[in-house]
Amino acid sequence: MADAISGPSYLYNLLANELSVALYGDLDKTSENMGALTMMTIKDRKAAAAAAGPSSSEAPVDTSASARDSDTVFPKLESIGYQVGQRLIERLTKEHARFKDELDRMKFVCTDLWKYLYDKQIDTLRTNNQGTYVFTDNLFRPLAFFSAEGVDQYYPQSGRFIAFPCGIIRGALSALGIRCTVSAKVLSVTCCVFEVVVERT
Amino acid sequence: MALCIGVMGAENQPLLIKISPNIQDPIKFHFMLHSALDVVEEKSQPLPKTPGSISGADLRELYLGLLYPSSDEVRVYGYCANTRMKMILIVEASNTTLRDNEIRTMFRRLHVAYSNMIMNPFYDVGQPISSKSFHDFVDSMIAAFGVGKLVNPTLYSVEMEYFEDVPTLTGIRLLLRS
Amino acid sequence: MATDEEFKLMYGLIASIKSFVARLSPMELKEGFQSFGTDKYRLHFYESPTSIKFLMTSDLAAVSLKDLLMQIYLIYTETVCRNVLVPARGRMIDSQMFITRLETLVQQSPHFASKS
Amino acid sequence: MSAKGKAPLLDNNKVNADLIKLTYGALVAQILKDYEKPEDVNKQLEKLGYNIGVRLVEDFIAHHNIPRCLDFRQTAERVQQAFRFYLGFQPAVGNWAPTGNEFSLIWDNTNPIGDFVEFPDNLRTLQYSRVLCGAIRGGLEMVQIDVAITIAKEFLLGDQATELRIRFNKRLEDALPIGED
Repeated sequence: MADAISGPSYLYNLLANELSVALYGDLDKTSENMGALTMMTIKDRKAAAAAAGPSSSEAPVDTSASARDSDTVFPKLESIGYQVGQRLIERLTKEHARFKDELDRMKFVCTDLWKYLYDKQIDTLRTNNQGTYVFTDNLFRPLAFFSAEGVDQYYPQSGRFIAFPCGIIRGALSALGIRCTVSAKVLSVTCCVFEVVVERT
Repeated sequence: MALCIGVMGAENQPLLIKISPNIQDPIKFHFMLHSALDVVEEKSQPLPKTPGSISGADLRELYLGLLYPSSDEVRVYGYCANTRMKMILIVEASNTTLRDNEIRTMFRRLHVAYSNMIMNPFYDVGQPISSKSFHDFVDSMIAAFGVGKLVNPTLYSVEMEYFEDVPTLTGIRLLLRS
Repeated sequence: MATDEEFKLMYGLIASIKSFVARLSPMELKEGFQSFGTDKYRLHFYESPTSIKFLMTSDLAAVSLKDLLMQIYLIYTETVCRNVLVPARGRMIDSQMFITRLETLVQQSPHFASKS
Repeated sequence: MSAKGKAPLLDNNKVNADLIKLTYGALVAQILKDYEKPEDVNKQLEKLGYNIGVRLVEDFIAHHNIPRCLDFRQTAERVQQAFRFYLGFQPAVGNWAPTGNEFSLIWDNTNPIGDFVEFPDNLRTLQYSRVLCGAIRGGLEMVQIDVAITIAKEFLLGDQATELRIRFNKRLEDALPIGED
């Protein structure tokens, strides 16, 4: 259960969430800005989630939509995440055997890194074998803080919680030698999908 | 009787190079480090899939072991982290008491120190290392790896200038201080 | 009666009882006022050290609901406090998650069952 | 994806404490870029700490059944306990003023949120620990204690310890809703 966290883990989550407040500044002002996002009914969203081409462009909340209102803050949150991911990965892979290939590295991010960060693994990892990887977390902890199945009142604001983890993923992969872009979408109340596109040179 | 430790970043740029003080010609060691990097690069590549190849697990270790067959003068060891941070250690060939395991342990300790060092938010990953505690640590390693003959274990510190267009050791200017 | 009017009255009542109880006591109070009863209902009160006050009315069979109120406080911290989208203080609680969990908790409590 | 049966990477509390330090460090670096002047950054860090403290104190009290503090010494113990619980490492409480209204939290030879930090020389006016002051102030304010906090010693700037000095100002009264007395 999402609430079975305490101690440092709780403090960490608080800090990670508070980051956005620290950078967004005044909360009320932010809510207003964020209110500009289109709100869909649960039904619409479930349909969208079911249709779930993770690459489907009509998923309701994504970084680019939110970024319209917070052009400056998203890159900042992302870059904080990048710094964290990049440094963290050095510690986590210290005892790890040399990675075989790209997929091996992706798996590491989905299992070990995610477990370290959120105490659970990514639920599914899919790839088209052409440099696009899709990670799905059905119960993404930062969202599970205030949402549950059937409870979606904060859904329109959930976009602000995904820039930081996107940055962590990008930082971790870049440290492992994979240059990529990472975007994310919140598909249903607690389900978050990350899309990693590897830059080929 | 020589000893040198080099730490290089993902793009082979030097992050830190320490050379034992009683070395007469440090430049030579820079070249040694430089050529060692090529071997590290080669050894840390993913293996081609050859069925029945010997002990695949060993070859995936971060510690790369001896990089060349021992020469008369020195032995060169390498280590390449998953982040492609590389460490190279040169010891005197006459020092036969050093076992492979000790070298491995030493690299591990260096790696731990490095991973702690990059936790410093004011350090930009991939830039030359200025952290005093990391410098002290490497110094202590050089000292501990007993060039017993050293009377005065002060070390030269090597300051590096890193040229954008020459991302290798040839772009280094040395400033030796005693 | 308008809700905010009712809140004000309730606040006044609680504040008065609290200070009344504190003045009557010959010693420093540890728990303070916890509940009072009328012939129709009982009102239970718990105040967290952070001055958040929880009140619940019940029938006369429920003697002490202190534990239940403390559990509600726990739910409050887990659903309202940790949600950075809600200002820390001074707002009506509109978290649906809080309400859902509150309902579950109260309905599962033995005091709830004893009524029907 | 099977990572089952793998031993945990490190002891869980320590792991998360490291993550907290790392994230906080990255945030400080980012705020520095935005505000440039260390004095302004300090203000931001205090605010961040305050926001965290205000929420953290509820979690701490609710999960540990902490009763109301009866005196300031008890308050000191609770603060100490909270540090152990959330950062896995507790400070010493000491240097009580004779009047009993002022004490210090002391971390010998370390800084609880920055043991890996090495300051560049041009940032010596940056108060890296300011977030702790904010958190303590915010937390205590919620339990109606108004305090003033100063950083007496900072390990990261070369002192032997990190020391926060906490002085009791006054007890806060419940604010009454408008129109009441």
